[in-house]
Amino acid sequence: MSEVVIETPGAAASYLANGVTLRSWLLTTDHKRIAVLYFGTITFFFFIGGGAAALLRYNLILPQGMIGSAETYNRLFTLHGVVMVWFFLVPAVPVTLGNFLVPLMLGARDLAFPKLNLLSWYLFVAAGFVVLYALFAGGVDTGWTFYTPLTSAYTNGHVVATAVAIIVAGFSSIATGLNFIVTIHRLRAPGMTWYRMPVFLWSLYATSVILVLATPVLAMTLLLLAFERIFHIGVFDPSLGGDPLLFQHLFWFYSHPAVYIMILPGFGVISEIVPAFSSKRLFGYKFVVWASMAIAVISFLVWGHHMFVAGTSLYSALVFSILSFMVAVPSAIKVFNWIGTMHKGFIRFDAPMLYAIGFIGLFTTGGLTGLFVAALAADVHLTQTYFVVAHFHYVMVGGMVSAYFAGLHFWWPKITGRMYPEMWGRAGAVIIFIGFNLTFFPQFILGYLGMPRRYHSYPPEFEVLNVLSSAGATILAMGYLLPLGYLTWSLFYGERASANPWNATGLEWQTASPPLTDNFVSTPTVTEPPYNYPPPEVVHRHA
Amino acid sequence: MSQRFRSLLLAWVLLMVLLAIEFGTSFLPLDRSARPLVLIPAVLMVAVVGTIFMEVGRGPEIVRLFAVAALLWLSMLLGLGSLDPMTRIDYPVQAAHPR
Amino acid sequence: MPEASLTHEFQYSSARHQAETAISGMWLFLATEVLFFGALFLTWIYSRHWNQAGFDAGARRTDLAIGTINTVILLASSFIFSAGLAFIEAGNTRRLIQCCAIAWLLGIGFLILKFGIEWREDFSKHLFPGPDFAINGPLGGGARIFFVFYFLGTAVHGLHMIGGLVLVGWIILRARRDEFSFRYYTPVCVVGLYWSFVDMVWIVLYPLIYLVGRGP
Amino acid sequence: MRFWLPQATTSAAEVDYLILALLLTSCAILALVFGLILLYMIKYRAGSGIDRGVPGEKTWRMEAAWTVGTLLIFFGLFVWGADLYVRLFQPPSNALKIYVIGKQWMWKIEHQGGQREINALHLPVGRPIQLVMTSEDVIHDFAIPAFRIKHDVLPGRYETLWFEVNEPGIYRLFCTQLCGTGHAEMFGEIVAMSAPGYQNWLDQNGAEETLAKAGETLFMRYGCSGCHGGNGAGGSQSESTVPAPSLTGLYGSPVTLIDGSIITADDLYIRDCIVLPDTRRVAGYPPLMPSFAGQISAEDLLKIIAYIKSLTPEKQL
Repeated sequence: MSEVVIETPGAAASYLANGVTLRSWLLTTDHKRIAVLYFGTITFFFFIGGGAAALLRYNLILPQGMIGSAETYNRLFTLHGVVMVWFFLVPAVPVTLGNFLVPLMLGARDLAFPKLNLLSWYLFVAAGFVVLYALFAGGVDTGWTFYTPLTSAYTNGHVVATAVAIIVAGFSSIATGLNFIVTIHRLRAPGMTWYRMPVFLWSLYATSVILVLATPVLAMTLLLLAFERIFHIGVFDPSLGGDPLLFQHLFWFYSHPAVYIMILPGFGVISEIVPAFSSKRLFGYKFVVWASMAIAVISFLVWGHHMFVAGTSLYSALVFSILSFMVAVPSAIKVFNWIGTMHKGFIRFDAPMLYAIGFIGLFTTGGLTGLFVAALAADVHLTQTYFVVAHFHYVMVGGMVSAYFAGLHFWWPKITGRMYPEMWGRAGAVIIFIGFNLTFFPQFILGYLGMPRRYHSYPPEFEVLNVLSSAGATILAMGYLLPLGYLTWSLFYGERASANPWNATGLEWQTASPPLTDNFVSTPTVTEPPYNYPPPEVVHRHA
Repeated sequence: MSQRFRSLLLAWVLLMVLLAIEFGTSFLPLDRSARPLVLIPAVLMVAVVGTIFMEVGRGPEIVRLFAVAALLWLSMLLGLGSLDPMTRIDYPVQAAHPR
Repeated sequence: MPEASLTHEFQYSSARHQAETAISGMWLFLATEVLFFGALFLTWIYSRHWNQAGFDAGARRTDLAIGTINTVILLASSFIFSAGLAFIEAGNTRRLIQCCAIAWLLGIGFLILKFGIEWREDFSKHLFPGPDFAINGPLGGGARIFFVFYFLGTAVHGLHMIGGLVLVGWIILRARRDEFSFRYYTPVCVVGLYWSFVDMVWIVLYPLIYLVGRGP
Repeated sequence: MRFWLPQATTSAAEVDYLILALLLTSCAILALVFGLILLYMIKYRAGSGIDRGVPGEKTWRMEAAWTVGTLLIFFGLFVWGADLYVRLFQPPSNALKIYVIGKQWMWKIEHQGGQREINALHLPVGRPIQLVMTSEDVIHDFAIPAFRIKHDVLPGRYETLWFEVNEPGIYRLFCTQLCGTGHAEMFGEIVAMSAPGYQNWLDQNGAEETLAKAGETLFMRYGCSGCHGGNGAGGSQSESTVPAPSLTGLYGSPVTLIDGSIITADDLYIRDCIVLPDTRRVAGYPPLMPSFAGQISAEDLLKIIAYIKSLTPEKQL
């Protein structure tokens, strides 16, 4: 793909070897080291949120609830939602894989604003401390959606502290998004035209657009909420002249695009992995690219579909419903293109590819069930039930978390310089796929039968499906603990990785594993389109 | 330099004129729903500051891109955000005022 | 100007590349700020729609004189800072310092008028929408929301002003250390963008607070 | 344990058809996606020696085909869902009105005859029912899965929901909008009865004080009678010197307003006159009526309106 001369790097030249003191990590401005810092933080929050989820599923084994108090249960699902949304799903891929790979894929030395990048990590950690304080010092029981007037006038939880934490985490996201957009515009290597960029960069670009333009609205919304709660004045409280629907509009203006913040980077990861393991060009590159950009825009136009039964006007419901169907089209385009890429390929089934295939299946299911809740009359029945819970977990967990693991395995050799154990990786992918479906598929049926969300206890006719779901959750939990174990093991005992173990294209594979501190020996020049996999007849299995 | 200074000065005078117009129109007996028209001079003032003080026309291409994006997304927020209240009929339980 | 300041950080290909990138970064940051204040503007549109009379009743209690004087002050400050930028483009550091100093003082003047005088007046007239809020009756609800908008809007804008003043002060300090020349003045550009943006926000807030609700 | 919900209303089957259509569309697409993935996984696995031919370069025809295809399917589903939604939320004018008040954490129901119940709603089958709902505190949501319908219940304003039950039985009622600690306890049951059964139930339950009757007491207590007369006959016929319009026969009759327009006095108008008298003053009387906004609870307001509605000319005799 380019004329990079790779000299055998000495150990000292690797970014990991460039200083081992705590200071060399905590004050680093190297995008790769910041990515590693983020890996640690994100993993921590993933298991905090996951632990809460495990307790939720444990509670729901019996109709009357296994955990005694509804108060505790409400606080647990709020903790689960807040941590998973703002401290795992939104930042996960951009701040870890994105931070690590954006400069490498562009052929740049670093992001445009390295200090800002480090600042974003500190903001994130600070926000993390505040949210942990708030959630453990008493917690919040309003759900991650913070609907007023429950939040502003009735609950006695730590709403303000949580809001502050989310605002600070939001600034961290804005810093990351801003950095990516400017970097992609300004720091592309010679010859790296827009249409030579890997789709991962395009989807991070689209993600960043949403991060940068939606997050500030959330900040102002939560500021208004905090103001209202502290001073007892009502922008959102009808008894004081306000309208609670204004809060919902502002909240979903951020939070709907936010689900695309979560899933778009996943699209990018899959678009890298499917061509690499099919040894074939990405089918319809430009369509995939512009589908991402279309999502970045249209995702801002659909937020009202969260409010079809909330009491908005009929016109607004109609407009938001049709726009919601529109936003599904680009996602569908992507799925077809990934399958088109597999057509006539030379498909290898390494762990990243297994995770990616799992992603396509689960995401497609999640996306299609989105049509149910975009269709107005069907939404009336299904919204605010477990159907919605299952729908967004298929997209967010089945989709996004699978994509995160796919990417993590794919670039693991590049990041750490070590191979993960392949058999364990494949086993993890399969266990997660099975455990996930067992956990969440029953919830579609529960939702259709009318079981409401956020119920600490439930009528006995829902028991069988709930037990099934909880049983599946134990398998899913094992599936998530497995990679934690074998990936940690591989850090110390894994086989040393070559520069390009997958025979993949892309500039990141043309430097050493792990990369040099300066990324490249000399600035690469790009002369070829992306995914220029050699014609099938000259493909050799990687040794 | 003096060329630039002169255009800045001109812009400032223009801003003062627009401010005076805005200030003046706010005293016109406009209907309550027509009063947001007072905002028109303000929009022009924003345009003057953006083009002359901030020189949106200078610098790399993406500067314009970012400026246009900001306006586009702002219009999405304000446009779709006011769609619901403008087309909704509420049946309040009682007039909303405290105490 | 020492040659050192013309070097660039390692991720850029040239000093010009770095300068343009910094300016683009600031513009993008300002785009996020537009949406930040945008949420507040939507709150205004939305709440006024349901409470027009209350909003107008609130707006009539605001201090038009101070608001207007402040608008003039801020426009002047932004203009003078831009002039300073024009001077440094021609290499005149002394004039840059003078302009920045005037812009800075005007900014301080704005803050004093706004928070030292106007806010104090508002509090003494019980216009803060707390328990002893001055406007009651059917218009009270709308007037309260208007004053939430007023206090939150001016407070957030004021915080941006303070941030801007710190940045302008930083420019003055660096200019006094003779760090800028006609070849290198990127920080002046970047701060100028921010300072003018703060001005822009006020240009919109001013009619929303003082003018729209004020009929004859 | 059952995996199918009863279709207890006339529209439930229609919603189910829509969901079924969505389900079939999804299954078809899923079968296509999973089928192709499995097929390619086997056929084009790296080890297989199958001839792949020359890979095609042109993709736009395929792209255009599936873009347009999905667009058309989605548009069809939108129209279907939207049409049904519009009908789901437009109550027929002859619907029986029942009042619902949500509060942390219970549902309070009031029938037109003044019968009250908590966390239960008795209603007749075979005629349209319209629920007029409001909340006393936070947002709740009145959801009946067997009717395939739900709507948020907001504080400070009325929302409505209508349906026509065609199958007698007992159905679950849930609050589906998180409303605080007791959210999961805020459920109840809908008892759909035959028309005579419902009448029977009404007769047995608190016919002693109807809404209107309670409203009459309140009419005195809030001082309405001071101007409008003890039986709502109007200021000129009472001992009061204040000229106030007669309320007898007001409901449903045309009213001329000070701006000359003529409107029909409906529930909304009567309510406005009490809490927002300035909005629509009746012609011919000085604007003396004070606003009772903030002084009358939602419940009392319902009763007073019911009383005013009951003031028909015959009743005066």
